[in-house]
Amino acid sequence: MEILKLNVLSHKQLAVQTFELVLQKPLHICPKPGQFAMVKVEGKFLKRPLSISDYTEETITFIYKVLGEGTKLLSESKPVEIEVLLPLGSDFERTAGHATLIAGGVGIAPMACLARELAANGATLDIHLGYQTANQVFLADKLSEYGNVTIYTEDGSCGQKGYCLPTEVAPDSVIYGCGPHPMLNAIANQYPNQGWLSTEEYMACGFGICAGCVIKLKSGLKKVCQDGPVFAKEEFEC
Amino acid sequence: MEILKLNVLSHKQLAVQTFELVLQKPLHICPKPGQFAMVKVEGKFLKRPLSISDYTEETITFIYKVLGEGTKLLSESKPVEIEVLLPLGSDFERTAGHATLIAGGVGIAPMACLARELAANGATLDIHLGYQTANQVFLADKLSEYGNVTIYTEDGSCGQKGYCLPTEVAPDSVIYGCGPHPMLNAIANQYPNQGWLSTEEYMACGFGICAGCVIKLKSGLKKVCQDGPVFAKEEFEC
Amino acid sequence: MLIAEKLQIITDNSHRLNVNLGSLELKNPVMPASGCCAFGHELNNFYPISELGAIMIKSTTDEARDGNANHRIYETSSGMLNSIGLQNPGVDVVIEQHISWLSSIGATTIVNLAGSDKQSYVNVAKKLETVKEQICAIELNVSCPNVKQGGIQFGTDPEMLKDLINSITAVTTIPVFVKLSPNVTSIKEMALAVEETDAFGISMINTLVGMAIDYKTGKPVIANKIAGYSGPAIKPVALKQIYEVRQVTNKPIIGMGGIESATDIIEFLSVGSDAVAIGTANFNNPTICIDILIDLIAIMDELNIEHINQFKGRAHV
Amino acid sequence: MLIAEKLQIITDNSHRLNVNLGSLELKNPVMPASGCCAFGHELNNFYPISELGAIMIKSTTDEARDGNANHRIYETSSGMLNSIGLQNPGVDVVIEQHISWLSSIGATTIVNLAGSDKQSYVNVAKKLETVKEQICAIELNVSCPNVKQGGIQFGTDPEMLKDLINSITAVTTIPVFVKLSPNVTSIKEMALAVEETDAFGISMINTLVGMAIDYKTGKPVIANKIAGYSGPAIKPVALKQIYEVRQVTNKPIIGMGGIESATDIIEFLSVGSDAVAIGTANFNNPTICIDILIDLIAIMDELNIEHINQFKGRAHV
Ligand SMILES: Cc1cc2nc3c(=O)[nH]c(=O)nc-3n(C[C@H](O)[C@H](O)[C@H](O)COP(=O)(O)OP(=O)(O)OC[C@H]3O[C@@H](n4cnc5c(N)ncnc54)[C@H](O)[C@@H]3O)c2cc1C
Ligand SMILES: Cc1cc2nc3c(=O)[nH]c(=O)nc-3n(C[C@H](O)[C@H](O)[C@H](O)COP(=O)(O)OP(=O)(O)OC[C@H]3O[C@@H](n4cnc5c(N)ncnc54)[C@H](O)[C@@H]3O)c2cc1C
Ligand SMILES: Cc1cc2nc3c(=O)[nH]c(=O)nc-3n(C[C@H](O)[C@H](O)[C@H](O)COP(=O)(O)O)c2cc1C
Ligand SMILES: Cc1cc2nc3c(=O)[nH]c(=O)nc-3n(C[C@H](O)[C@H](O)[C@H](O)COP(=O)(O)O)c2cc1C
Ligand code: FES
Ligand code: FES
Repeated sequence: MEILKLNVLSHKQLAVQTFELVLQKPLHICPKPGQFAMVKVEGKFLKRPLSISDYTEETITFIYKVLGEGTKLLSESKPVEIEVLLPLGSDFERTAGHATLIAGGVGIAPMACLARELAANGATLDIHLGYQTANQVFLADKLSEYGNVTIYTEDGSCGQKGYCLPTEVAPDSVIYGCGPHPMLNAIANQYPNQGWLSTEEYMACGFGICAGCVIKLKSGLKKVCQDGPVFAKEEFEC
Repeated sequence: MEILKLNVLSHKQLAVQTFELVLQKPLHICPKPGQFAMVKVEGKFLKRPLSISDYTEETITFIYKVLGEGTKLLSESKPVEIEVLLPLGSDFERTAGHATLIAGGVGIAPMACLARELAANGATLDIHLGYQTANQVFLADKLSEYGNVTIYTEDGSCGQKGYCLPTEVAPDSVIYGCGPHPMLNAIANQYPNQGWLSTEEYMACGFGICAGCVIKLKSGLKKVCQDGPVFAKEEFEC
Repeated sequence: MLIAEKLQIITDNSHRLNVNLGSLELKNPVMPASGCCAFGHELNNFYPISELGAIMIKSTTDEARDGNANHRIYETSSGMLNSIGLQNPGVDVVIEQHISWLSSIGATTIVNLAGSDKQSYVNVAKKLETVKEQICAIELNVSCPNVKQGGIQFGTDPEMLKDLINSITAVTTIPVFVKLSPNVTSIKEMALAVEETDAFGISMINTLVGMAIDYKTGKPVIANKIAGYSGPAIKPVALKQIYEVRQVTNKPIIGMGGIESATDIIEFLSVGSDAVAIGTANFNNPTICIDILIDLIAIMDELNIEHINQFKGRAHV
Repeated sequence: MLIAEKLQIITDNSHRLNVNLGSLELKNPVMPASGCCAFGHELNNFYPISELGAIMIKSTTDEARDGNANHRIYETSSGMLNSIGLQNPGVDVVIEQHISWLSSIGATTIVNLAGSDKQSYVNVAKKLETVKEQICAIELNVSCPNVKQGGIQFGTDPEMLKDLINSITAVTTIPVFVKLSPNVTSIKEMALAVEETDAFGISMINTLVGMAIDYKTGKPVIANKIAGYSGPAIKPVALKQIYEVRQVTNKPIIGMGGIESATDIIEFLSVGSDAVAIGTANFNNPTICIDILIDLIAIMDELNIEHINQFKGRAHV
């Protein structure tokens, strides 16, 4: 965990309101799938938490959606250098067997490195991706390199119509989920499988000193930034 | 008086801590010598008052010194567009006879257009310019096109050593002064001549609505931004 | 967009923007705050101020006041300090030169009234009463120290506050908005004091109190040392206090404190304001009061809001 | 610059940075504020927190507390709102797991003490007294509502405040700093109340109080609706209140409120602080407390200041 100013290598739009930001990564920083960074936006007071979408030896990629003022400013300014605190939080424990990835909206971002590493691990992947509408689809092509991708859109404009919840998941498959809270709760309670879910909460610090991100899970109070963002699936079951 | 976003044509260092900023001027904006602008600095809350140093049909030039955070930010950022409110305040009434310009520090900035316009008016100019030290000298070359320039530095590293106060001013010469408060008071009380002095005070609005810039002159309370910044010399006499 | 085009849009949407402050009806909810628009002449050079909901002119006192020495203002993070010291030409000049002009151009004028003891307030109120047809309302600035009571501010003591309000409402029929000071332990207590009077409404908040130091010299930057604190930095405090005051009164509230965008206005209406005043933001943008109405209309369209009143009080339900 | 290099510079300049809070001597004037450094473990991963002047750990209560629901924090202009709700594992766990660890690594620990009634405060103080050799000082958080007195905050009523302080100093020999709440009509009145007790010193300011609204829904963003307000936006208020408190007391003052630069520290010393605490700024930069000391030394060189004490109280002369 380190505070660094990283050069911007590219910063482009992927889909409606969705941007990809690629930074130069120092070699000694070794992120893991599911971890995140606190990203400085000039003009805003607090840093913004963003999942690490993917990385190579020398690059680190974020994918973000314009939601409020901070992400809007980030997308409009074209900084050449960005201050980040990273890598932060827990990661997805990777299986070598069968994996079912279920992600919605910007929750799809961290699936990039997760799918890549799972595949490298020898896992077989079913990947379910949910979007609001066709023009918001991103990462689907890339993810199809690693497994069988099914797309869902709320309005049916692309793939299956409806929420991104597969009707069946193989009993021995490990579930990996990331998306809005209702989606995580649905995943937790709909499938009996083992798995890992990544959640979010408003954050001030991102590294455990403010207690701003604390949520109540089954086993008690947890800091999303430090104990999470990835938690065992049973923590969300009720 | 108008709020405008103007393109930056050039932005370069002239001397130690001294920068020149040239903006593209719309044709319908017609500044006069002595007037100023409120200049937006990204990251700062209030605009900063800067004298209009010079202008052509299509350009407007400011010269500023890095003093505090705002001017530092301006000099370090390289904006392509700057928001300004201009032209503001009173101007120097121009003589056609003999003129003595006495200016110190950044007070030298507005002398550029003043000297040019006075010369165009047929006036004869003696120009006295005060700096702290040799590496802060700016505009002296340009001003020597319009009149007889004498340079003063506090440490004697260039020109005459000491404060910029000519030992003699021709009795019929009109004095034009701009500089720090003690300098203006000295000019006001040292020479019996007629003249015009430009002063400064902290400003919030720059156009008369906040009463932040009010100072007490001989004839009463004055808004520097609206009644000034140029006042008749006798206003400062005591 | 030219000002004329903006004004046209506002006119076209006037049926969506009109607000009632009790029995007072305003064209729209936006007005420049006292001390942040002088007496209106300067803003009127940028746009016709008669198009505003109202205009709250500079604090007016019985006698002319010179105000404080320099420096009077200083910038801070997301805000500014000011200590102008109620500089104004005195009520007689204000009536002759400013209120009559404002009336002649069709502006809706709210006169901010200040004083140093009860009598000096009452004197101004009586004079304003003589031109009451030119005045929409009085805004009572109670953040002034009472020189007759050891310098305690009227707005920090419920009894002194009630007494002052009663003596004003006794001499004028003009609706009186009491401008609450935020620098109190319990803003509800002050609102409840107002509730017991014939005051027409409340405006809030006046400035917080702050200080700036020149780190090189270690001395206060502002000549008066202590200064009023305004701008976006005080917005969270304003929202909280208006929220609390709305819990204890049904009187109309003119909300203010750091407003600089249309979403800010919506937030102020949500916590219980009926209209809003814009102070410091005028300094950064002379046409803010018009620009913000244009943005407000755009957001209302986006959110499918037909009338501005739909935003009112949503934080309380 | 690497942290090791920074620490070396600080060590080399230690004779210029040491400060006395009455009889307590600190290595330097900088410490992280309560609630903004948890119990020190995380910051200690960035730098050895034993190099700090002190560390003010999270408010500790008699029993464990879960704190408030989400959302607990929100960003505002130049600041943030928080409503954590004093989440902490209770004094027994704090002593066993945190204070003993802090002591073992040589940190200078100031324990922030909170409660819901007098007895619950006293219980914590008694337990802290049993490990007094591990504790530099107690910071008394008096911004808590007294559940036995209709929820009035201890720090807003002089009599209740004195009574609370007296009952703490009666059961502990650890120096007690009273952490004043800024949300009062007269901060001097509160300081004068502290002055009448055996409290060792004052720390100030705690958070202002604010609110944020989601303009789309019109609802408060923070689950608790009302929240503490911190960051650079509150700095002018902090400077003004410390200035005023210094006028009425000679007790040591730990100043805080929006500090994020070395010039801020100098300003806080100028108005009368003897040391400073840094809160919110730790969130944006985990090494701020070290970085700011480096900047401070550079500015002292620039201004030809040999010892940090030379900055103290300059606004008052
Ligand atoms: C661990 C984690 C990983 C995330 N990964 C991604 C990602 O890869 N891509 C992406 O687009 N988004 C991601 N988010 C959500 C992202 O942080 C928010 O969309 C973003 O902070 C919104 O900032 P804003 O200024 O645009 O919105 P505003 O609403 O203006 O923000 C105001 C404040 O609220 C906070 N906030 C608002 N919404 C959220 C939210 N949903 N989650 C957390 N904080 C919020 C902001 O951080 C800020 O402090 C992640 C969040 C977390 C906690
Ligand atoms: C009419 C007028 C014309 C000016 N023309 C020029 C010019 O041509 N070139 C130039 O370099 N400077 C000029 N100045 C001074 C210039 O405005 C200040 O140097 C500048 O505002 C400092 O800003 P800062 O953020 O760097 O300093 P800070 O000290 O950080 O500023 C803090 C606040 O104080 C105000 N302030 C600080 N010093 C001054 C000052 N001397 N005058 C006015 N406000 C001040 C700032 O505007 C800001 O609001 C002029 C001032 C006035 C009033
Ligand atoms: C420079 C300045 C002068 C002010 N003068 C007055 C005044 O004379 N009377 C008054 O009641 N309020 C005065 N105020 C307070 C404002 O009317 C307003 O209540 C406050 O600034 C909060 O709003 P804002 O943050 O939008 O500025 C003044 C504020 C500023 C910034
Ligand atoms: C997230 C957060 C949690 C806080 N928790 C506490 C607390 O538990 N006890 C306390 O006395 N002060 C607490 N504070 C207040 C700070 O200690 C400090 O007084 C205040 O934030 C002002 O300093 P700053 O602007 O540097 O943050 C907290 C502040 C923040 C931002
Ligand atoms: S974001 Fe600060 S503790 Fe998690
Ligand atoms: S700067 Fe506002 S009146 Fe002059």
